[in-house]
Amino acid sequence: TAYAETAAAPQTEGQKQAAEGAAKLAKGEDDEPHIGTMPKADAHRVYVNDPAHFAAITQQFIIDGASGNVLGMTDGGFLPNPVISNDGTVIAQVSTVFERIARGKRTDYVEVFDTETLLPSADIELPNTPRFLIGTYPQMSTLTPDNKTLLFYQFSPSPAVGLVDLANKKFDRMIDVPDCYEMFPTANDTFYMHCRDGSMAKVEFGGAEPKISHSEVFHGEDDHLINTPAYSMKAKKILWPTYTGKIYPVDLSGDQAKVDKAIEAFTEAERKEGWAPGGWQPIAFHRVKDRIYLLADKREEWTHKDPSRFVFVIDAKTGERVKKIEMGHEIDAINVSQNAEGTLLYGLSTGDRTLYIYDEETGKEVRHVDQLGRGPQVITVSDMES
Amino acid sequence: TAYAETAAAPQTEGQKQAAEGAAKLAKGEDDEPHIGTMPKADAHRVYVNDPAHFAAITQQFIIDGASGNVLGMTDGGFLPNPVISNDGTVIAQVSTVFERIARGKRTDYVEVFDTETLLPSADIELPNTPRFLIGTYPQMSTLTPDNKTLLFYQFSPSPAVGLVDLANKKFDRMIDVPDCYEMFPTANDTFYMHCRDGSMAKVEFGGAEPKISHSEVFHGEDDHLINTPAYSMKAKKILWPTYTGKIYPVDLSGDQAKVDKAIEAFTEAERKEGWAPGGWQPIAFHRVKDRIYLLADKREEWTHKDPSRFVFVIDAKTGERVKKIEMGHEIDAINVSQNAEGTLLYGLSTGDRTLYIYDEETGKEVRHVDQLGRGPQVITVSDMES
Amino acid sequence: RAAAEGATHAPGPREARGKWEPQDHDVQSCNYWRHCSIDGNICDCSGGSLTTCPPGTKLATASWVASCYNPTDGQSYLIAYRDCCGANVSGRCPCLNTEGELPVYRPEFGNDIIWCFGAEDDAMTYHCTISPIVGKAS
Amino acid sequence: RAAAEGATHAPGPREARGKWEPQDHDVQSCNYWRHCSIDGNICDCSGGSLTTCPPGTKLATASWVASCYNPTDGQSYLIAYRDCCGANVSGRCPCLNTEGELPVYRPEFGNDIIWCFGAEDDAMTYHCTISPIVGKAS
Amino acid sequence: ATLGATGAFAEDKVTVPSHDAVAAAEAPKDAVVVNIAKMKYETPEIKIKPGQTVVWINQEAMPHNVEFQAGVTGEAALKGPMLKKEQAYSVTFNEAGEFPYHCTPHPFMRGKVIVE
Amino acid sequence: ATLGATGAFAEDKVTVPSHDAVAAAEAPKDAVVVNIAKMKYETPEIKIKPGQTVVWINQEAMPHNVEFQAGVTGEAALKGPMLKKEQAYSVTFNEAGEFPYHCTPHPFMRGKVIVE
Ligand SMILES: [Cu+2]
Ligand SMILES: [Cu+2]
Repeated sequence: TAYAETAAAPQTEGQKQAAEGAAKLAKGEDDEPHIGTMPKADAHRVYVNDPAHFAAITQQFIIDGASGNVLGMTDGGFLPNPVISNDGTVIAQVSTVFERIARGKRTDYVEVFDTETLLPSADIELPNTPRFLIGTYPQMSTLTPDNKTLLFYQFSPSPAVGLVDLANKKFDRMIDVPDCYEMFPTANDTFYMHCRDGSMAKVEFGGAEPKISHSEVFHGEDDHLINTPAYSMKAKKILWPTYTGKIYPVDLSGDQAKVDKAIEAFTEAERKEGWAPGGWQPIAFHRVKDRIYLLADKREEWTHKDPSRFVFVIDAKTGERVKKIEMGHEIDAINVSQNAEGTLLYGLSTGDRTLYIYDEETGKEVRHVDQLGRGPQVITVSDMES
Repeated sequence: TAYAETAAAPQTEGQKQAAEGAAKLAKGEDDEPHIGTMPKADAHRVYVNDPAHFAAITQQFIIDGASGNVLGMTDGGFLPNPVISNDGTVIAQVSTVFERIARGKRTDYVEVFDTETLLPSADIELPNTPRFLIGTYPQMSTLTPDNKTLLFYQFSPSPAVGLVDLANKKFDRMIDVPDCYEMFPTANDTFYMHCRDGSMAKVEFGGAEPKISHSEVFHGEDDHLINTPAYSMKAKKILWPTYTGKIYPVDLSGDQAKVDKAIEAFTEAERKEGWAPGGWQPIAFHRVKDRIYLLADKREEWTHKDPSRFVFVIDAKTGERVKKIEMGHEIDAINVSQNAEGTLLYGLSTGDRTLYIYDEETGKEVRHVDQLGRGPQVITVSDMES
Repeated sequence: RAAAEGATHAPGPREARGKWEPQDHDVQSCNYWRHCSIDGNICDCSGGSLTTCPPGTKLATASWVASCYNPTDGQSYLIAYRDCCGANVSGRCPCLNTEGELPVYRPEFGNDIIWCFGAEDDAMTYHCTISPIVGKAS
Repeated sequence: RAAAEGATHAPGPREARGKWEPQDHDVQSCNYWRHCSIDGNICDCSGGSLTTCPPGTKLATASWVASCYNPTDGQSYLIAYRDCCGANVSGRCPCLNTEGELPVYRPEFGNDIIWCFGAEDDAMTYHCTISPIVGKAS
Repeated sequence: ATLGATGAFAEDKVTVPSHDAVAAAEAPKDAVVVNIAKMKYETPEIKIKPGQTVVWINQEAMPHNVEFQAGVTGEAALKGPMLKKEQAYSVTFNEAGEFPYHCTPHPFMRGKVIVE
Repeated sequence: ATLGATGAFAEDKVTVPSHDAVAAAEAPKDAVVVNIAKMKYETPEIKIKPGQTVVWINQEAMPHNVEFQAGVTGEAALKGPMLKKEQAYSVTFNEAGEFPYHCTPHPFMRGKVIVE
């Protein structure tokens, strides 16, 4: 069946290429194959990671949200963590490979990709295979604000955070930390973590010895804080929902973590009906708009990693619900481009292996990008706004 | 919905395990987790290889055709060749891995698996990364009849066959060969190849210098011999179909290759209707029954790698058609267990990622094994009959 | 097509967001009662069994746990999900259940972690998971 | 669901065993005329284009060829399918066409071979294929 | 470190009577007991004399073990078996020193044996 | 082997005027021509004197090249560019010797330059 085109629909990438190819041929111009380069990152650049359901090798898709074109891909080993800077100048990952596919000598390493050629510009081995192997949580590997230090997490035999000097392309050191998880950098020598006891730890690593302090405990044992909160490094703010949709705004802009009044995404009546967040990456934050996006649905208890079909948009300042967007698909992860005008809402379906892209203002789906690996779960965006 | 069971249907593996687990629990017996071992190979052992559409790492599934249970799996690198001995004592592969997933230092190696533990018992690196990287053709890697030497093919810069001493776990040497492809061993120091000029080459490598001779050219330039003929090492016989279903029986039991009268699988009328073989591995041979199985369908010209839905069973001695089996699925590869009684016909669907198993006598589908990787294409069986 | 005898394919993961309804008759189905918090692939589908690892893999000593309800006897048991490691993921019988599953800072009940600790040869890739009982749920 | 603008997914491989019916309006569809003997993934779908490799890959010098019919001008052209190598297979826009495809002993027209020869750094893994014209089909 | 017939690691500072879990009732009678319950070693820091044996007894269904990192009890790490409820594991400490340990799946469970 | 400004590999036995394909018309006029057609080097074995240049001209649409394996013309392999129809590639042979070559994608296409 012929591909249906309407006068109004813009040309797809495939159609553009066909038209250009036909035009060149008609003019008698030779094809000159070569290797392409990546365009400069902009606010509509979006990265989708495919952990491929625990496969020994994985992939990342670099996509232009405005057109839906895949711009390039990177290969990763076992459960790599993507690391993307806010200014778009650093594309890196913390990864693990084995000498014989899935066994033999293990190598943990940081790989940095040239942003134009996508060829590796650094390959930094980490001593003692330290990295925590776990499903992909964005905050298990991060950059400091100056992009010079990469942080990664170690779990066993004892929690620690590793520092990698990207500027000099070498491993720096491990810092022992308390029983705390994930990293939220606020300065080039400071990051916060969330601890088992329910407090936030502040880790200052600029001096000879790390300086570690704790906030008050801010949630009880029965408030289960999800693994993949939304973090804005520029705002120094975490939006941390629990399984029931209580969202803790954790303000890291001061001397110590300060947790503001929690926002209940749902009324008590809604919660009784079963409304609760769910998915792999079910919360996003738009810094300039100061809006929270929560992926949620009516669900049975203990289904917090099942996909959801709705996004609730919440004003972060007032806690008021702005709107509810029907995603039209089973969505596992969401994110939002950080530009103020023409904001895009991204909804990734692991089962469909498709990134659905919506106009944030109208809530309408405007395009989609399919064939994204085997089990894509994570969406990363940069925040290039001032 | 509850799983529907009839009194007649035998217990599946999953049902058996559930019943055993419940019984143990009721008796108060503790679970004692441990690592299982492989049962001894029998005539219903079948191996399915998944090249995963050119992925950098791949898998092989070891299946009991009689029950449909997966007995174990092996990992492979890029486009590995499975190597299984006729007596079931050798499970090996020729494989390729890279230091950084799909780039960096390349290693070609032969890996032998312990048949009980499936752990590697040998890892033999091949010097100069010689192996031919191509879609998986069974005859690009083979064993000699005594299982002591593994042969693999090199294409570039110049055709050669590599010898690997399995007994002593070391690479032996490369033998330069003419412009010929694939290996059909007939003795521990002799194999045949098919050549670009349409002859068969005989390569005797027992002496200091290899001795190479050619048969007559036995087919014209327009007879396209498919890449994956059926070969019985015990019968020293190749059944080699062309794109149009003309099957050349190549007898390697004498001093030189002798090509018997070709068998036309289809009448001229049938060929005019479009009947022709097609798939990845579209021909199988049952040595004891002396029967040929050809996977075919009505097809347009130049669709020789598309799947087919029928298997034509042909008496190899008379060339007469015995029967036509409706496979009921889009099948890409076939094979047959070599036992005389209770013979199983295997039909692998790359698109369904499923091995369908048929009673060869009745032609009825009796079970299937699904979830076989991403793009399984090759079925290997042993010939344990005398 | 008509169901062939010994159909080996298991019903897939449960309906999204649906109630957990455990059964006790088919280990290869994601709603088998012991798999109430499994994340990964059922070992019985790739050469292992309910409580054994497939040949060629390495058995972890560590695990995460969940308290799963057995519909046959009405009791809840503590399941210690141990991973079989050192091989690529099997890809057969994938399931993700999260009964009682807690976030990473309560790792004892967390199933995102690669629980290969203690496996021989420091094997740390994930192939599949077994579901042995370690006791009654307290 | 209603087709969204700029739908990026291409119709899949052609109907099994069916006639080759080439089109000249969408490179990301398997029946684009130049892909008449392609085996693998279309580079335009993963950051390349009809004749360029995606960033991060290496371009082979060698290729296999096929003579493909252009429905627009009624001519046949020789397409030299060059692989982009050194990265894992893209997985996007997979196609297998075999117009004029010959067995391995006629490798010049064979598409099962990993045609990465000549790529920088001896890259030999397959990512995708481009479809440049090298001349009129003789 | 090679395992001798008695279970002793010749160059290590400890002796391990059994590398498998034993029923709590079979634990060495004169050993110093450290109970494990509620995700904790109940007595996380204990002091003993050289030659004394410590036995860890798991009092809950949640499996726990003890693990001494490489360099602590000997060159290699000493990873005790996972203990089910009412299972025990013993280690005899032959030399003076401080021996920190943790639970393999639960790194936040930590303890220390001080031998002096 | 480092590429000098003139395209000469200092320690190699050959000089390569251009590493890219050139139009057949632009090939060196005094070179010995080896035409490539019908999947063959038309004159697979040629004899020349030291200092002479050989030019391969592809006469068909099927791309071909010439490749000299490592150790033949120099330490490294010399891989000529793929030639389209009516494109050419030249090599000047400075030293005596036998120089076998093949076509990279078509190893069955072989030739030899004998320099004496
Ligand atoms: Cu513990
Ligand atoms: Cu050639």
